[in-house]
Amino acid sequence: MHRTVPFWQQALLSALLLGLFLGAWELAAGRGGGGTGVAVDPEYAALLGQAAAQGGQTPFPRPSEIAVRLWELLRDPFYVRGTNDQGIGVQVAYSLLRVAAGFGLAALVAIPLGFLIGMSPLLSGALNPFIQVLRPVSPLAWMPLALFTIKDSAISSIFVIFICSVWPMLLNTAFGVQSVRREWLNVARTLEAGTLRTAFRVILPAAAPTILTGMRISIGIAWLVIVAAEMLVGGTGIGYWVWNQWNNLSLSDIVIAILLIGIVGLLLDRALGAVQRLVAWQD
Amino acid sequence: MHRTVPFWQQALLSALLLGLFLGAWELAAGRGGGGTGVAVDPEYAALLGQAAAQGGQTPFPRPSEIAVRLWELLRDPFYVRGTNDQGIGVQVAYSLLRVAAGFGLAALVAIPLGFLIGMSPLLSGALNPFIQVLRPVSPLAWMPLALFTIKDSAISSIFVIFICSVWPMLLNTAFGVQSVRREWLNVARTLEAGTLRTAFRVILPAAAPTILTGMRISIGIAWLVIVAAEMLVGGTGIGYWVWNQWNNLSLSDIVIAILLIGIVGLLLDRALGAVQRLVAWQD
Amino acid sequence: ACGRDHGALACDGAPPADGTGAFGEAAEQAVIRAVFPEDATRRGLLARFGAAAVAGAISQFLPLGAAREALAQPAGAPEKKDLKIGFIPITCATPIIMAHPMGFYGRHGLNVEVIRTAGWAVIRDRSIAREYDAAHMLAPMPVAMSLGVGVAQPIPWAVAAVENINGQAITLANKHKDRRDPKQWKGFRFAVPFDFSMHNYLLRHYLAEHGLDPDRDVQIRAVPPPEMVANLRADNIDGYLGPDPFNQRAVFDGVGFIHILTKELWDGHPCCAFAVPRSMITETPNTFAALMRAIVEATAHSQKPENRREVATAISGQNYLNQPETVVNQVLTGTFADGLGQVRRVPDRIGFDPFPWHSMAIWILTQMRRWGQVQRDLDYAQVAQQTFLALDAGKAMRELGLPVPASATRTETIMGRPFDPAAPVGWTERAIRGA
Amino acid sequence: MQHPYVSFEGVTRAYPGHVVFRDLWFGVNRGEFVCLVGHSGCGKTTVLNILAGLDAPNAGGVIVDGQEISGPSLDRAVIFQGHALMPWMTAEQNVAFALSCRHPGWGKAKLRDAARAALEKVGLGQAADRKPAMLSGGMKQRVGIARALAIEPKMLLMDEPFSALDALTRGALQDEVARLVAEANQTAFMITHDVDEAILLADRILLMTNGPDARCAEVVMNTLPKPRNRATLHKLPGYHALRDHILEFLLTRSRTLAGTRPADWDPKSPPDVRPADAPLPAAAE
Amino acid sequence: MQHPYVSFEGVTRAYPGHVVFRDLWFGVNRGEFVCLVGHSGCGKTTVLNILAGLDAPNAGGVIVDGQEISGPSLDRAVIFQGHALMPWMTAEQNVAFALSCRHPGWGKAKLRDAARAALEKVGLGQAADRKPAMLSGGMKQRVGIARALAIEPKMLLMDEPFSALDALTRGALQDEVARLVAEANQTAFMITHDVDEAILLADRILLMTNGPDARCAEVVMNTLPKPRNRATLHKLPGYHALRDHILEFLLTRSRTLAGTRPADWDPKSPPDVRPADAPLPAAAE
Ligand SMILES: Nc1ncnc2c1ncn2[C@@H]1O[C@H](COP(=O)(O)OP(=O)(O)OP(=O)(O)O)[C@@H](O)[C@H]1O
Ligand SMILES: Nc1ncnc2c1ncn2[C@@H]1O[C@H](COP(=O)(O)OP(=O)(O)OP(=O)(O)O)[C@@H](O)[C@H]1O
Ligand SMILES: O=[N+]([O-])[O-]
Ligand SMILES: [Mg+2]
Ligand SMILES: [Mg+2]
Repeated sequence: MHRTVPFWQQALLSALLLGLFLGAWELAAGRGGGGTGVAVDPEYAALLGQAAAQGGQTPFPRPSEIAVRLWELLRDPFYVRGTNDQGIGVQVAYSLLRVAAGFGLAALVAIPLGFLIGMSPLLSGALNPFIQVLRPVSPLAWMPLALFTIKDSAISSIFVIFICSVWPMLLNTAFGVQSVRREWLNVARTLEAGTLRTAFRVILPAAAPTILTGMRISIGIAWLVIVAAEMLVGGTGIGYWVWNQWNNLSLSDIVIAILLIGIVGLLLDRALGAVQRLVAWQD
Repeated sequence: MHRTVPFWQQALLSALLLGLFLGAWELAAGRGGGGTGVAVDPEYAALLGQAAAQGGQTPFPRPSEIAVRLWELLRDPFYVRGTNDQGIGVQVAYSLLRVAAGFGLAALVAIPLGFLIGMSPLLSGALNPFIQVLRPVSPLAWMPLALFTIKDSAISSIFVIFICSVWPMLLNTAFGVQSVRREWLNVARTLEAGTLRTAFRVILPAAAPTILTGMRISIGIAWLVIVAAEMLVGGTGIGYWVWNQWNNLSLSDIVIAILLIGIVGLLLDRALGAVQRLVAWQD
Repeated sequence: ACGRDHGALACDGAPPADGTGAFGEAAEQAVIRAVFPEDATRRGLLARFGAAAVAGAISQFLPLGAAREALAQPAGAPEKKDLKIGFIPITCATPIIMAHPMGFYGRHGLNVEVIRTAGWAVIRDRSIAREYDAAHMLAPMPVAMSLGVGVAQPIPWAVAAVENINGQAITLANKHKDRRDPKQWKGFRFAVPFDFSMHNYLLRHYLAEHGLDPDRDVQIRAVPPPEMVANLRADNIDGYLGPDPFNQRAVFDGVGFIHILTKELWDGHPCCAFAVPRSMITETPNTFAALMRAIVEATAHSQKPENRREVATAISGQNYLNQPETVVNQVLTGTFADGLGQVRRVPDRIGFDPFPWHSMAIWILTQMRRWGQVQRDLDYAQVAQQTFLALDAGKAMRELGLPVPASATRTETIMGRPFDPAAPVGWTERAIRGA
Repeated sequence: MQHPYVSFEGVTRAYPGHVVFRDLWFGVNRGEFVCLVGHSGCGKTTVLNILAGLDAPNAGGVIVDGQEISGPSLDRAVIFQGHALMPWMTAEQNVAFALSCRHPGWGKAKLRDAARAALEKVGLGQAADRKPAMLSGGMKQRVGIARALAIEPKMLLMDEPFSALDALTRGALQDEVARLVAEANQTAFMITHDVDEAILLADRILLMTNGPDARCAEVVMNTLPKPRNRATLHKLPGYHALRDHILEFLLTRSRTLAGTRPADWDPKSPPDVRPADAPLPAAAE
Repeated sequence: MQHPYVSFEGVTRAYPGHVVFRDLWFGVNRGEFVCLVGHSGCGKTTVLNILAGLDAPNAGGVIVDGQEISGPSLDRAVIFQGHALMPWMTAEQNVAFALSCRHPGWGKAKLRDAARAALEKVGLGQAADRKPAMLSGGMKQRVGIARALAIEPKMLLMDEPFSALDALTRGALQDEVARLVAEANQTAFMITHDVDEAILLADRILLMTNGPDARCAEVVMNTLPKPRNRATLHKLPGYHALRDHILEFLLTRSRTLAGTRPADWDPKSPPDVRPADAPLPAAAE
């Protein structure tokens, strides 16, 4: 169960699976089979001025078409051609900025508050019911409320990121602080270390891996939520980009956006994973 | 740090905090309602909302107003007055049904597949890149694709639940299976237990708590996502209800929906928590 | 593919001008197929001479007119009675909606479920998926779908009837009360319901006429109409050219004011459409006919000023628009608060006229071209004919004793400038001021 | 030497860049109790795992009952150091699971009865329905013993079975294992760190030098009379001599001998010693 | 008895429904090494925690240096059973953390130098930059010792400091602690399960009966000559008598005496015994 398999075997199988999947897709889409069920009469289309070349157009884009489009988008990801037309890189940057703001704010609130909750069983018991009820509330249910009360869409988006990513950090910080080993606290006590010294030199580093686990969950949620929030609020961001491409039903762009969202999400996760490794300690 | 505090103290503090919060809100909302109070043409005023007639904007509802509305909604939660007008209980039931379908499907796929991945380091390595990239993709980015390819909005919503809740279960099952203690496997081997017997009597129960942790995360995500999906696609469900009330700018209903979503989410989490306790084992 | 399935329409390049419409085309098609059973031959002929010419030639020796008449008679009971129709909760959908509580569908033997939907993209997707048998769409949507613009492949839908004319407005946030001149609007963020909407085209035209470049000087984004007020209130947008009741709702909630009614831009412009898949006409002609009659009747009923209050009551409830009745009332009666302290009386603020003028479609096409949504050359008249079913609507109107225009085109007046559908080219340029 | 039940024949186990032990030979006779003593990391567990069939040698082989082994077998039951009970099963279910592997045909009732009987034997009749978490360390290890004995193996393998227990419990269990093994005349092979434990239980004690490249430096014959009992063990004549000999080995010789091989070294027969038969030279009082 | 440095005076510790020990009296003199031996659960850790100031008695008090204690103090350093190093700090940082508590005014460089010096003393100069996870169990415990000694406490408290280590490492560390304590003439109080360890290190050995309601049944005076050395300990005259006396207590009397109090029992002065001074009656060979 813990056997190790050479990396090249895994990579080969990965590549093989990817190849098979893309190949099957290319073929399936090429045959036009995966269509909409509404067979289009090419002559009808011709009457409407469709170029004959488009007779073979398929409803779902083929991987090769997507690759071409991807190349187009990535050749110039940061262009800004007016307010309604900006490169995909610009959109991702907008989303990342919002996530950074909301997530940063959440960390600023959650970590000190989590610390307090972790240290005080009373506070922990008293706040728990509220946390438990608010935690499962969907970000998009918050959005209308935020828009209405905050009256600023930029801050509303950030608030929604905030409110969704605050819970895992809060709970994990509290849990991490609660489960600092008694023996380390005893060491600090026998050394007559003061409250602040104990908090910063013992409890914080001891709880850091747990806190970072919470932050990692949070950033994942924040990234899920930003796309949803931007679809709803619009204006800029990768979520708005998806929304726009959906309105135009341009499937290649949506597939590309999905990939991009996945990859950026993965990178965010990896980045926090790296920080997590930095503060991790082994026993 | 592990001191226990009497329950009544926690409950008292909880109640106190809630009371303070609601009180402050009631006061703040009560004062904020009116505008400048400029006298306007009564005919004109009659055409406006109450607040606008006084030169202001519709204010945020007070807790007491929300309570009244809550009572209205809960008095008859299951009425059906046409396609577009159904009680809040009916909407929650729709959402729960969708979550059950998507989540159930995801479990059916994720648990066996996770088992395979957990048992095979090769498969684990090969599939990992795909899982890592697809996992952070926002549900709502999937939605347009699902609507287009599946061509059924009901199934699309379920698909989106499926795709979002499949990852934690898959990863946790794989992880749980991977980390079954070597010593238990050795026990099985020295007892010459067959593959099936080992899988069902040793690996599955050993991994069950981890699998259930994954399921618990998944149901949380599924519940977040269903609200978002329903807001976007509409028709029925608590998410659609939020959207609908938002359009009517009826904030009382949105606050009630947030509470309801939170409580239902909490109950779902608790239900899986109960199952988790059933399969948990202590060492 | 002529002669197979519903391909009939496709072969009829120039439908007769006498108003026999799609039924006639089907009959004609059947005849052409009977005369030239060989596919290749038939296609060759059609390609060379066009369907009209071929039909004309055939009619020399066959009683084509008679066949058309016979086939065009409404042949009794609808093939499919249980229909689902999607709508967006706005007053543009009034005829579609009020036909439900007020029994117009039932009167024509149909059992219709009207389903409130969250946004235009969802309407489009559920229509393509045939979850909806017919739908409330923005007038440009069936055109775009048929052209394969904004969809993955051409999907032949058509405007069977126009739902409403006028009835839109530009609403601005209250803080802009002192900026009534569009020249001051640089940097504004506007919302329109959808990229393929009259709202988008009208707003762009309006801005361009005042010297703003809609793509550079302002931001225009697609926001589902119901979300517009909330976004305006949240200062997420500065204004919108949107459908009612959301203009009026902004006033009602003290969030915005009505800057201008679209009636003042183009009196009689179309907004929303009652859209059907083209296949419905050939596959379930009786259903189609019944539905047309119901919609046309409902439209006519909604148009009468004396019915407007009753209609407002019928559609304001939870099941339909889910809006305060007074708001819907102000929209439908045209006596409304403008958000600037005035009570205005514009009885024709919104109108209901089902006839799908081809000239409307042609203007829409020029704007698609103008703003880059369509990049190739189009035969505007052809496309208009295929997607705006003036003949079928006219037939239903005639059956209900309503006056039917003699021609499907007319000269429109848009912001004081005449639009001649026969000479549309000037309107495709980004800057038409100087044209 | 008679034909032994188990014989290790020239077994070598190495990891890349690290030879654990090389060319190891020894035998265990039927009914004999052999203990393996040595410092941490010298390779004791590796020896036991190879014998259990859980690990495979790089060279050489292990013959059990005339056949070279190729994997685990129900005939060689293992009592693991960390008890290795399945925590989601009750004590009874743990034993029944083992029984169901030995006797796939048995019904539920029969399995239950046999499992209860096995638990009775180790004095746990009343704790049969408890899960391991509700048992003390000693009770858990008892269940492990019951599980091993229930399948009636030809041989019992034990890897420091009591090292995690406190002194009192450890003593009680040592007595119990001594009794059970004697009753069944069970062949047994046990690893331990505890000199007194080895003296109490073993017929022969294999002393391993420190690793890497460990070897079995000598075989100590335990000639103290049986049955032995923990409370009176230290009063047996020869006990102190035997204990001091082994302690001496662990304290100094295990290290000084490590890596060396005397000129006359024959891996096939490490020297036998019988310290308990001779009077203790220095420590006598 | 001279005026002791530490004196436990009538200390009682009870949890609801469970008296751990009652009316406990004993003293530790300046420069003396006292071991506390008893079975698991009898309350040894509780005694040590009260002495450290980490736990508080329900009745009675502890006087240290003439003052009743009210909490932990830098004057009483604790070496914990599980080493209790902070795993996110290097060995040096662990020691420096303790030093920075003792000397809040010291700068970074001074703390570093002092920490290095403390680690040199326990032979870990070259491992100062490693985190605990990269140290062996023995090295970790050494860092714990260095940390405790670095703050120059007036007294050292140790709770089974070596029980988690293997025999070889344990032996080496015992020798080291013996040396360091002797060098500094450190007052020390240690809990152990290991009889040999107690004999090696202690001047006096307190024997506790099993719990609940445990008591200090007798005080064994260790009269074996100092300095003692692990390798030669078992050759000292009186060693076997001393060891057998304590073993006897642990094997039988700790249980039989539990809960009982003889008629002439004076909790303030449990009987002193000196088994190493008399010849061993039975085990002599
Ligand atoms: N998978 C492995 N890869 C490399 N080296 C290993 C592996 N498993 C064990 N070893 C090495 O083999 C040697 C013997 O290990 P083993 O567990 O048999 O020792 P042991 O005598 O049982 O020790 P202990 O008394 O601590 O249980 C050790 O030095 C260990 O580091
Ligand atoms: N927080 C507590 N609540 C109730 N009982 C406790 C608590 N802490 C310890 N005890 C009890 O006090 C008794 C003494 O515990 P203590 O840890 O002092 O024993 P010990 O002699 O150190 O055992 P060991 O040798 O296993 O370390 C035990 O019976 C234990 O169950
Ligand atoms: O129909 N409109 O969205 O106007
Ligand atoms: Mg081992
Ligand atoms: Mg203890």
